[in-house]
Amino acid sequence: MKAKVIVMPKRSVLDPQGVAVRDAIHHHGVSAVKAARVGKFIELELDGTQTEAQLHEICRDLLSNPVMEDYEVLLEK
Amino acid sequence: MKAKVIVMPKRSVLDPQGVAVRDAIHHHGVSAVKAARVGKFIELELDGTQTEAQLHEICRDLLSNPVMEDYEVLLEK
Amino acid sequence: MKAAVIRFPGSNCDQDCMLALREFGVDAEYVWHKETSVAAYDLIVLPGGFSYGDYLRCGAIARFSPVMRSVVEEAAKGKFVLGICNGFQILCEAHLLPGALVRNRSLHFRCEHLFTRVENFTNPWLNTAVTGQLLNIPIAHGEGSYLADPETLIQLNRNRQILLRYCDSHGAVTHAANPNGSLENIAGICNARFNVFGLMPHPERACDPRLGSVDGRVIFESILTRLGVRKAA
Amino acid sequence: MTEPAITPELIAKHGITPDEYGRIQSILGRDPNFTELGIFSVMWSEHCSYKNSKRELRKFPTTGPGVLVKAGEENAGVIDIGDGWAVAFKMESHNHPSAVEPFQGAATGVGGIIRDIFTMGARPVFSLNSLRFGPISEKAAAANTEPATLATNRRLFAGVVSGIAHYGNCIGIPTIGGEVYFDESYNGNPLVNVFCLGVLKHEQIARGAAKGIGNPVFYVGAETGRDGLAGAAFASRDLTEESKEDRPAVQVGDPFREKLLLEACLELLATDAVAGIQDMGAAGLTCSTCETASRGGTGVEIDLAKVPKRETGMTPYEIMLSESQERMLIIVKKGHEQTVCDIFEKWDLPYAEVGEVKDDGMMRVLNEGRLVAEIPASKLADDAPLYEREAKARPLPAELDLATLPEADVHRSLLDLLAYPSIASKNWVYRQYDHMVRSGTVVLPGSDAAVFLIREANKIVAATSDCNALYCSLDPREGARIAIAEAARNLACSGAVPLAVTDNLNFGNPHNQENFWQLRESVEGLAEGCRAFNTPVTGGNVSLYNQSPAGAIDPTPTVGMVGLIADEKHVTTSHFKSAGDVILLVGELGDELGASHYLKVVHGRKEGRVPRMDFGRELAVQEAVRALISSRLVRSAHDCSEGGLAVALAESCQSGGSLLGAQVDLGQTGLRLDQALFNESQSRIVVSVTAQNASAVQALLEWRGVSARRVGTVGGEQLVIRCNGAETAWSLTELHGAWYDSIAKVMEA
Ligand SMILES: Nc1ncnc2c1ncn2[C@@H]1O[C@H](COP(=O)(O)OP(=O)(O)O)[C@@H](O)[C@H]1O
Ligand SMILES: [Mg+2]
Repeated sequence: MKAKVIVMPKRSVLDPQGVAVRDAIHHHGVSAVKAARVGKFIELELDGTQTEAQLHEICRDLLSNPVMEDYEVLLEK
Repeated sequence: MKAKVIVMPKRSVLDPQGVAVRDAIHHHGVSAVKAARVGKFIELELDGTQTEAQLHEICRDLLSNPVMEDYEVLLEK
Repeated sequence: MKAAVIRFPGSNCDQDCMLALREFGVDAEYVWHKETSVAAYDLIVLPGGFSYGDYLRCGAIARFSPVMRSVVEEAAKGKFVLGICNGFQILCEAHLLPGALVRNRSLHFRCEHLFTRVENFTNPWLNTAVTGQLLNIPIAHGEGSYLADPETLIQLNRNRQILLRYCDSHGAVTHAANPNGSLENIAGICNARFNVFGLMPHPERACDPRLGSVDGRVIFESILTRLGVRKAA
Repeated sequence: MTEPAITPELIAKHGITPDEYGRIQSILGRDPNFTELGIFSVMWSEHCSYKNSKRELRKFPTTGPGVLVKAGEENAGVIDIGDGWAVAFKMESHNHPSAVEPFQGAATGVGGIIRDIFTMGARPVFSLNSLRFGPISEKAAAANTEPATLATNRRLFAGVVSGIAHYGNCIGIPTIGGEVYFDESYNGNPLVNVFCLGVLKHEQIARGAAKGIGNPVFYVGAETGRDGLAGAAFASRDLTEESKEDRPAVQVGDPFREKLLLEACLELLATDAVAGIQDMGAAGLTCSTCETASRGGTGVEIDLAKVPKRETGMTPYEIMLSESQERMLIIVKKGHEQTVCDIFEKWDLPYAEVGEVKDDGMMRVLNEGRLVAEIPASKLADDAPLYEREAKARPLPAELDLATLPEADVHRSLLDLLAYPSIASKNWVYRQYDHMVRSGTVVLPGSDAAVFLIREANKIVAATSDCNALYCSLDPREGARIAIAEAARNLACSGAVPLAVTDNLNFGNPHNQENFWQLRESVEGLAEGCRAFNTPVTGGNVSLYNQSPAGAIDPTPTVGMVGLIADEKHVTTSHFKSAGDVILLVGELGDELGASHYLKVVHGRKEGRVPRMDFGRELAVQEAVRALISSRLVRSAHDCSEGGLAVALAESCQSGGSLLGAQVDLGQTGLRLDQALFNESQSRIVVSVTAQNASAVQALLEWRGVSARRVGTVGGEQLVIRCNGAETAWSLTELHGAWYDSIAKVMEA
């Protein structure tokens, strides 16, 4: 059993990495990319004993920083 | 139109960040998480003029380093 | 003999490298990353720093700077290319050197004086040193853990392309002396032709006795000797 | 878009009092609109106007023969260092942002202070950082401390250190020194004070004035976003639980952009194109436009439509109050516009001509030609109300009654002191900082002061930051006097002559009378110190409202001091050099245990009378040691501070590359053993000299009228201290085990 967690910078927060990536892609000659944002992808292997509340707690307290980031969590059986 | 790119450390490569995340989760009292791996999630906003080949090229040459990482790309209309 | 110090946006050891080269009387110039040719130079130095903020991966974006095409061409012709710290990372990303540099095992940036051991002196970069010699040269990096697949590692060892390994003050290559989790304590490697050298320690910071060590000089002295602008001692 | 109506609630929400609102009405001759209200609220916040502290700051000595730019005149003061060269330096706080988001809060603090320095036309060459957190380990915390509080403190500490490392390392400015203390009073309200120093030629001093009617005004650097909306106002309020919800206050630093901005600005300043330059720090575009106009005695008109933006749909209010990082305002000499464009194109940075210098003294803000704000610039910048707050003295603590203090085992006590995070080695911190980039760090972190070779100028400067807030909490005046004296002492030990001071005044809410009294006492104490050491204050920062629900922080007037070392041969470090050298204690043996770290750490008591500071004696001791250093008679010098003589000796045994023991004999002291070893009497320096020179050094000190005693010799595998006929010995491994990895053990557990 797996959980996949995506942590992304909030829209209003500056994402310097995203800007650098977009510019690099343009330099690469691909102008189709209008914007880029860079976040984290975290894969958790689970033994099934966790609760959903626990997962959200981990995401909120450890994996993301709610002041600047949003997260999304997907459970895969 | 969007592309979502997931870049993960190769299985054979030690992922110290993943180990640190797992340990922190255990400290937090959630023992259900057996392992964690940390990679990147990159969201590209596209204007639709790109080709699939271009996308893969960006992923292979720029967004990931095949020595240590694998990537996956998902196109969303 | 002319040397180039490439300046990428975010390079920050460019001035230190220039200073070291000029101390040796080298005719050195800065080359902006938007330039398209380094053909006029005999030695090309990629300095340390945070090119493009180290965003995405260290060296990943700098590798596509206009100047890098020419660096790759000149390296193929046998020109000497030295990459220090971020420069080493760029050389790996540009496939001028095999492998990659990943996040330190401790996840922390580490800056301190350390010892490395000379593993091979029959090359342009350490010809004035002796094998087994210890060099006290500082490191300063967050992503200096050298990584390569097993075949590459065998190749590197077989061809004696590993020039420097982290060691303790007695020269022992131990786990405790490894600051970043590098495979086999690797601190610096060459390509198969020995004209491209990348290392994580900063030899340019160990040339002035006032800074506590002059062990970095041996690298500059060696390459200048090889280039014939300095007489072998 | 309709703007909110100005109601008493809206005014109060902006932190503007009814009186202040009246003042605004009389300045404008009408009611302000929403944007103007926002502009006044940030400019008249404590952070920008110093309305609660300015009267106090006037007590600092600010002039001297070497002062080229005085405190308050520009973004940072400038001091002559000879041969046509000068240094610009300053300290700045980022306490509240770091409490909410430690990594970015600290990172943007570093970015801000670096901009202050290169705005002056100086190339930044190194940084320091002065940090305070709540306790990080159970052992060093009060008995009832919640584990969650410790975990939070560790998270803040780790986040702040990596934020400073991230920004400083990336931009390539070495962080070569600082201080870190831990105390309960900083629970929930850490202090992050950052210092930067830059070098320039006298003729390169750049001014933040909008000079030359008709000159174009350029905006350069990062695009404006909604981040950090009204951060200055945020820093001028108490921290509350809701502060965590103050999301817009989080700014993200981009050291890469700032590196480009730094290089581009210095390249531009080297041309003849710039009439004035000002960074956008707190209060962003608002502060930079009205301050440049006010300094220039001119007006500035800008059109917000031309400002590069990161987000769409931003209102004039948001654009004017945004605190997006890595931006500058440049007044360009007419006809030189192309130079600006060429340089910013080269560095791939956004730039735009956004306005013009006017002759009418107004700060006029347009949006696509439509007027959105119009305020007399100098009134806005300089006519904020000034308050004299009520002060109420806190009684000074009584002398410690030794009879009430059980005598602890000194062997254990020294180890506990060395392992205490405030005293333990800070290598876990500074190893994360690139402290060697720019190839100038002659004395690395770990000694009394950092020493840096400024190659451009061929000058060697020493710098330190100091403040014992435990002293300040018990006696703010004496504590502040000691902070200056200790900074000067650290410079003296390194072989430097003090030049000037920058300070960061960290206090609680000034409306609390005791807090205000602490501020006033501290300022007066610092001022006395500066006069005694002949070190003018060149600038600094005030951070008030440092409180958590549990109360105010201990008063923390941090001092940053810079000195000059005349000759590279005078550079001296604090660790013992070779076996056989003779150890001398310059100064008295001392006996004051009040306010000591021994009391705090071993006995859990924050009390007692703070050690007395006699400036005359202090100066004599410092000058004597400096004279010995100049005569090249000193092998190591280390001052006694927290933990007293025993800690100073133990540190000298192990702060170098290798461990060296010492055999010390204090004889019959007439004091209790713990008192002899751990008292924190001031004006004491432990030096080591070669055996050959020992008598000559003693004679020299005697001739200077400075008391000194020979206390032992360097060497062996132990630190042995004989005192009152008893002998205590610590193995070097034991000392090192306690001191060196103490912080790492807590943080990596
Ligand atoms: N936050 C920090 N960053 C860099 N260096 C630090 C920091 N904190 C302490 N240090 C270094 O550790 C050494 C000891 O610091 P400290 O105990 O405050 O010295 P002192 O008591 O002599 O003022 C100094 O060299 C100081 O610069
Ligand atoms: Mg000291």
